Amino acid sequence: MKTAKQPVLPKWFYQLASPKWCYQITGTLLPFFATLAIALLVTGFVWALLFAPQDYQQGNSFRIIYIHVPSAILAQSIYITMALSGAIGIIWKIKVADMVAYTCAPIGASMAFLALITGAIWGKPTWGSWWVWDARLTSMLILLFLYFGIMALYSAMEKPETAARSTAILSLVGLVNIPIIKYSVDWWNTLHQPATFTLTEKPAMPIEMWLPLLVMVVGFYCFFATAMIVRLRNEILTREKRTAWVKKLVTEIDR
Amino acid sequence: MHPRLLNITELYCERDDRILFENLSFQLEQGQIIHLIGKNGSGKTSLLRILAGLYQGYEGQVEYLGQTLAEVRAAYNRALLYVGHNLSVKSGLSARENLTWYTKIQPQLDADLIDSALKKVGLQYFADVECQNLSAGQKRRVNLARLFMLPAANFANTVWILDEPFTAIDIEGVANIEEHIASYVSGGGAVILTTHQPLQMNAAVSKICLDNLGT
Amino acid sequence: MHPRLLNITELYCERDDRILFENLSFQLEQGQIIHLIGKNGSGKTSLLRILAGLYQGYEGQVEYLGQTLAEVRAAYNRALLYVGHNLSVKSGLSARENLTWYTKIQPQLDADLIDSALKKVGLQYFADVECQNLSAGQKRRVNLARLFMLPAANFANTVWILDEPFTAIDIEGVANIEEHIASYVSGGGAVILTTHQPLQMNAAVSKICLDNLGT
Amino acid sequence: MIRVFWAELHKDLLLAYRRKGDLLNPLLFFVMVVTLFPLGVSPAADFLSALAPGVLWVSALLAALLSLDNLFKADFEDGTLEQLMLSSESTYMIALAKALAHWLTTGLPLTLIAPLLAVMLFLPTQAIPTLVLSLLIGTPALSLIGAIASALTVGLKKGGVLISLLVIPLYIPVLIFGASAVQGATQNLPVTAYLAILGAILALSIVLAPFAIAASLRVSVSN
Amino acid sequence: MIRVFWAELHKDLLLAYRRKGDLLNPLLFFVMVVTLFPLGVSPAADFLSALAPGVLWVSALLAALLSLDNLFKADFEDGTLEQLMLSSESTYMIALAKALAHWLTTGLPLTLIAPLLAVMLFLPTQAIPTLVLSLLIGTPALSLIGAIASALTVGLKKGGVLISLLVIPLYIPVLIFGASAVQGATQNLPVTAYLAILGAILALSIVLAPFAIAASLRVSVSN
Ligand code: HEM
Ligand SMILES: Nc1ncnc2c1ncn2[C@@H]1O[C@H](COP(=O)(O)OP(=O)(O)OP(=O)(O)O)[C@@H](O)[C@H]1O
Ligand SMILES: Nc1ncnc2c1ncn2[C@@H]1O[C@H](COP(=O)(O)OP(=O)(O)OP(=O)(O)O)[C@@H](O)[C@H]1O
Ligand SMILES: [Mg+2]
Ligand SMILES: [Mg+2]
Repeated sequence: MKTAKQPVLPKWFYQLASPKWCYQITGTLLPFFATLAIALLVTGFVWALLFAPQDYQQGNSFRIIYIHVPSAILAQSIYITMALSGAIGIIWKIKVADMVAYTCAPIGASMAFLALITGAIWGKPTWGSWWVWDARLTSMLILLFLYFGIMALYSAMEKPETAARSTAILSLVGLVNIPIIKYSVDWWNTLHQPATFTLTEKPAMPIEMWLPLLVMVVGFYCFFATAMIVRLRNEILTREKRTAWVKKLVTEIDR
Repeated sequence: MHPRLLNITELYCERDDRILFENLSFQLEQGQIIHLIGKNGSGKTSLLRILAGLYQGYEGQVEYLGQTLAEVRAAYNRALLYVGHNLSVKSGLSARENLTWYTKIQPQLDADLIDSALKKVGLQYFADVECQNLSAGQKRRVNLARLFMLPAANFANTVWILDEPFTAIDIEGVANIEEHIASYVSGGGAVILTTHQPLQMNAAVSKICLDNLGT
Repeated sequence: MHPRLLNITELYCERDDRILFENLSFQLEQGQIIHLIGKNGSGKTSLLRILAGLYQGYEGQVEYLGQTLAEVRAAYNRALLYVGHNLSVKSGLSARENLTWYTKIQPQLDADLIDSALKKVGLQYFADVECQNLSAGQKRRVNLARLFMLPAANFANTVWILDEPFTAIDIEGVANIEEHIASYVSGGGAVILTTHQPLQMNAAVSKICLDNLGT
Repeated sequence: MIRVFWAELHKDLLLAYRRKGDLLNPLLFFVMVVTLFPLGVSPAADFLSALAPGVLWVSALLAALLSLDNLFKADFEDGTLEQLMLSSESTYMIALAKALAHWLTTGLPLTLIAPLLAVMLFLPTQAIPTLVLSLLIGTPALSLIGAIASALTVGLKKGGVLISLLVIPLYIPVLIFGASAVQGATQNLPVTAYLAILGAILALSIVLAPFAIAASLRVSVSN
Repeated sequence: MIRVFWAELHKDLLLAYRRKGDLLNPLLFFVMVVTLFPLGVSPAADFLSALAPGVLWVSALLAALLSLDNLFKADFEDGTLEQLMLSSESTYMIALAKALAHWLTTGLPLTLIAPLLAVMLFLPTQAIPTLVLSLLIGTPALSLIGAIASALTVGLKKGGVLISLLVIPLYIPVLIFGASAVQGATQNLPVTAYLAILGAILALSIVLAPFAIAASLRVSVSN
C-alpha cells in the first residue's frame, strides 16, 4: 500500500506523488498554459485563415490542415502519455499518475475524433469520398477504438483504484500494439492497392504554410496541458475529498 | 511462546463514504481463535478479505510473521486457507475432482487425505457426483473439506480465515467442524472467523466486535 | 376454523437415483408454522420448490385450497411469497428500486409499505445504495423486506415459503423476522420454512423431519 | 397487464442506463465488426460497395446475437427470474417487455448508426433509406426470436455459443430478406416486397414469440 | 510451477469435456458465420473466392472472441478464481494454462475444420496450406491476447460486449497478417514474411500476455 519501501527515486517524484502538492503546483502552472494556449491558438488561427497562401491545387479547403494535423499528432502523443503514466501508477503506486491517465483518455479520444472528422471533411473535396481505407486513416481509426475501449472499461468499473489498475494494463498492452498496428496497416494497404492518394507525400509545404502549422501544433499541446490540468485538479478534489486539506480548501471556497 | 502470526496495526477501511473501522489493531497468535462479530454490514467480510490479501482498499499495516503481506505473498499463501462467502467449488466437477485440483494449486493440502476428508464432511457417498447436483449444504461441505486436508504435522504457523463457514451446514456438521477447529489451534494454528451463530467450541475464543468502530 | 391452505398427499421425489422422500403427506393450515428439518441433502429445498410450483420432478398431489397448483396458478402466485437460496435481488438496482419492481410483478405487495419495510429490516440508510455495494446480510435483508410489505389485512389464506431465510442475517435481524413471522401467522397466514438454527418463536411450531424418509 | 410490462421494461432500461457502457457497447461492436471487413477482405471501394449490404446486415445480426447471452442470464443467476415466474401477472407481457428492452438497447442504436457505416463501406447513397428501414423492421424480429433461444439456454452453464447455434438458423430468413432489400435498392429495383415480408415476420414474432419465451423460461427455471 | 500448469489445464479441459457441447460450439459457430456470407452477400463463385481469405479469418476471429466471455467468468463467480489468486504457485503458469485450454477448445478445432470451409467458399486449393498454417500460428495469439481482455472484464456484470470492444483493436494486426498471407497464397506470392510476423506476434504474446493476464486477474478479484 504505502510507498515507503519502494525503489529509490528522485525526491520530486514523490512530491508529485502527493495529490496535495500536485494540486498546488498545477494551480500555478494552469494560468501559464492557459494563456499560452489561447495566444498560440488565436495567432495560429488568424495566421492560417487570413495570411497563409492558398494551396495551388486545393484552394482554401487545405486550410483544414491547421486543425487536422495538430489533432492527429496530439491523439498519438496523448496515448503515449496515458500509457506511461498508467505504468507509473502501477509500478510505484502513485495516485496522481493514475489520475493523469484517467484525465488523458477522453481528451485523447476527442483529438482522434477531431482528426477523423476533419480528415473526412477534407477528404470529400480532395478525394471525392468521405472515407477511404488508407493506412493512416485506418490506424487512426484503430487508435480511436483503443481509446473507446479504455473509456468503456473506466466507466464499467466502480472503484477508481481498480479502474486505474485495469485501464493501465490495457493501455500498456495497446502501447505495445501500436507499432504493430501501424506496421501491419501500412503493409496491408500497400500490398492490396498501389498508393492512390499520394497527397501525404507531396513535396514539403512552403515555409509560410508550415510556420502557422507549427504554431497551431504547439498551441494544441498547450491546450492539452490546460485541459488536462483542469480535469486533473477536479479529479484530485473528488478523490481526496476525505483528506483534511481538501476539506479545508472547500470550506474556504464556501466562505 | 506464542508467536504472533498476524499483526494488524492501525487498519483503516472506508467503503461507500462510510468508515467501517479505523485505528483497528490486534494480533492473531498461535493457538488463538478470534471470532469476529458485528451486525450485517459492519465490515467483517471486508476485514477478512484484507487479511487474506484479497482486498487492497485499506490503509494501515498487515504483517505475517513480521513482514508485510506484499513481501511474503507466496509464503503467506502457503500458510493460509481462506473460506469466503463464495462456494469456491466448480459445479461441473465432482467433489473428489475439486479437491484434487485444490491440492495442486494449494500445495499445502495433502492429496492423500482427500478420502478421509470427504468422509469427515459426510460426503463419502457423494464423492463422485458432479457438484451441481448437490444440495446447498453439501456444496459448502466440499469447500470445507479442505480444512481436513492439511496434515496435522504442518499446523504450526498456519492461518485459517473463515467467513461464515457454517452457512447452510446442519447442526451435526457444525459441531464436527468446530471440533476440528479446536484441535487445529491446539496443534499450533490460528483461526479468525465470522458467524452469526454462537460458537460452542472446546477452546478459548476471543471476540472482536466491529460494531461502533467506524462512523 | 383452520382452513387447509396446502394439502400435500403421497409426495414422492427422487434425485440422482436417490429417493428423497416417498409417501409424504401433510397439511399446512392457517396460523401454522412448519419448520422443515433435515440433514444437508435430505431434500428440504427440493420440497419447498415443489410447494412453490418451481420444480415439477415429483409424483403425488399438492393442492392449494383444494385445487391443484396447476389449476390455481395465478391465485396461488398472488397468495405466495417465496424466499429461496438465491438472493433474488438485482445488484445494479438500489434496495428501493428492487422493492418497487417487486410491487409491480407481485401485486400482493403494497408499494406504500416500502419505506416502513426498509426501516424494519434496518436498511433505511441504505435504501438508495446499489445492492452490489451491500454486504451479504444486507442483500438478503432486501429480499426479506418483502415479508414486511404484505398489508396485514391480507394475511389470511396466504403462504410464505422460506428456504433458509436467516442465512447471513445477524442475531438481532433473526429475532426481528421471527417476531414478524409470529404476528403474520396469528393474522391468518401460514409459513413453511427451513433453517439449521433453532427457532425462538412466540408461536407454535410443528416440525417435519426429512431424514430417513427416503433411501 | 400493462403495469408489469412497464415495470419490467423500466427495470431493464434502468439497469442498462446504470452501466452506461452497456448502451454503447452493441453499437461499438457493430462499428468494429464492420471495420474488420475492409481490413480482412480488401479496402477497394468498388469491391466494398458490392459487399456492403451483406456485411452490414451480417454485422447487425451478430451484434444482436452477441448481446442475447445477457438477456435472461443475470435474472436467472440472481434468482429474480424465479420470482418473475411466481408473478401472478401475465408472463406474455413480461416476455414482450424483455424483448423490447433488448431491442431498444441494441437494434435501435444499430439502426441509427448504420447510415454512417454504410458511407464508410461505400454503399450507394440511394440504398441508405432502405437499409435503415429494413433494419428498423428486421432488428425487432431478431430480438424477439433471439429471446426464445436465450430463454431456452438460460439454465445452462455456458449458454454463449449454444445460443448462436439455436438462433442463427432462425435468423437466416431475416438476413436474406433484409440484405436482399438493400441489395435491390443499390440496383434501383423495387424493394417493397422484401420489406413487406420482413414486416410479416415481425408481426408473427410479436404475436407468437412471447408465448415461446414465457414457456421456455418456465422450463429453464423449474429444475 | 509445471504442476499447477497441468492442474489448471486438466481442470479446464475436463470441464469442457463434461459439457460436450462446448467443444463443438465454437466450431459450429465458425461454420455458421461462414455460411451466412454466401446468404447475405452473394453466392457467385468468383466473388466468394475473392472474399474467402477475409471471411474465413474474420469468422475465426469472431469465434475466438465469442468464447472469451466464459474464460474466467465461471471461475470468478463461483469463487475459484479467488482461490487461484491465493495459490502460492506461479500465476504466470496459471494464466498460460488458461489461455492454452482456451486455444485447445476453440482455435485448434477451428484450424482443423478450416480447409473444409475453404473449399465451400471456393478458396483456390494452393492457398489452403497457408490458411491452415496462418490459423495455427495466429489463433493461439488470439487466445492469449483475448485472455487479457477477459481477465480485465471478469469482475464486471456484463462483460460480453465490452470484451469485444477491448479486444478487437488488439486483434487487428493478427487479422491483417493472417488474411494477407492467405490472400498472398491465392496469388502465388511469397508468404513466409507474413507467417514470420505472425510467429513474432505469437512469441511476444506468450512471453508478455500471461503477466498482463495475471495482473488483471489480481485486480479483478480484489474488490
Ligand atoms: C478521416 C480521415 C483522415 C485521417 C484519420 C487522417 C489522419 C492523419 C494522421 C494520423 C496524420 C499524421 C499526423 C502526424 O503524426 O504527423 C495526418 C497528417 C496529414 N493528413 Fe490526414 N487524415 C485524414 C484525412 C486527410 C485528408 C482528406 C487529407 C488531405 C487531402 C489529409 C492530409 C494530411 C496531411 C497533409 C497531413 C500532414 C502530413 C505530414 O505532415 O506528414 N488527411 N493525417
Ligand atoms: N439440481 C440438482 N440436480 C440433481 N440433484 C440434485 C440437484 N439439487 C440437489 N440434488 C440432490 O437432491 C438432494 C436433496 O437436495 P436439496 O437441495 O433438496 O437438499 P436440502 O435438504 O435443501 O439440503 P441443504 O440443507 O444442504 O440445503 C441432494 O442429495 C442432492 O444430491
Ligand atoms: N463491493 C462493495 N462495494 C462497495 N461497498 C461495499 C461492497 N461490499 C460491501 N460494501 C459495504 O461495506 C460495508 C461492509 O460490508 P461487509 O461485507 O464487510 O460486511 P459484513 O460485516 O461482512 O456483513 P454481513 O454480516 O452482512 O456479511 C457494507 O455496509 C457495505 O455497504
Ligand atoms: Mg460478510
Ligand atoms: Mg437447501
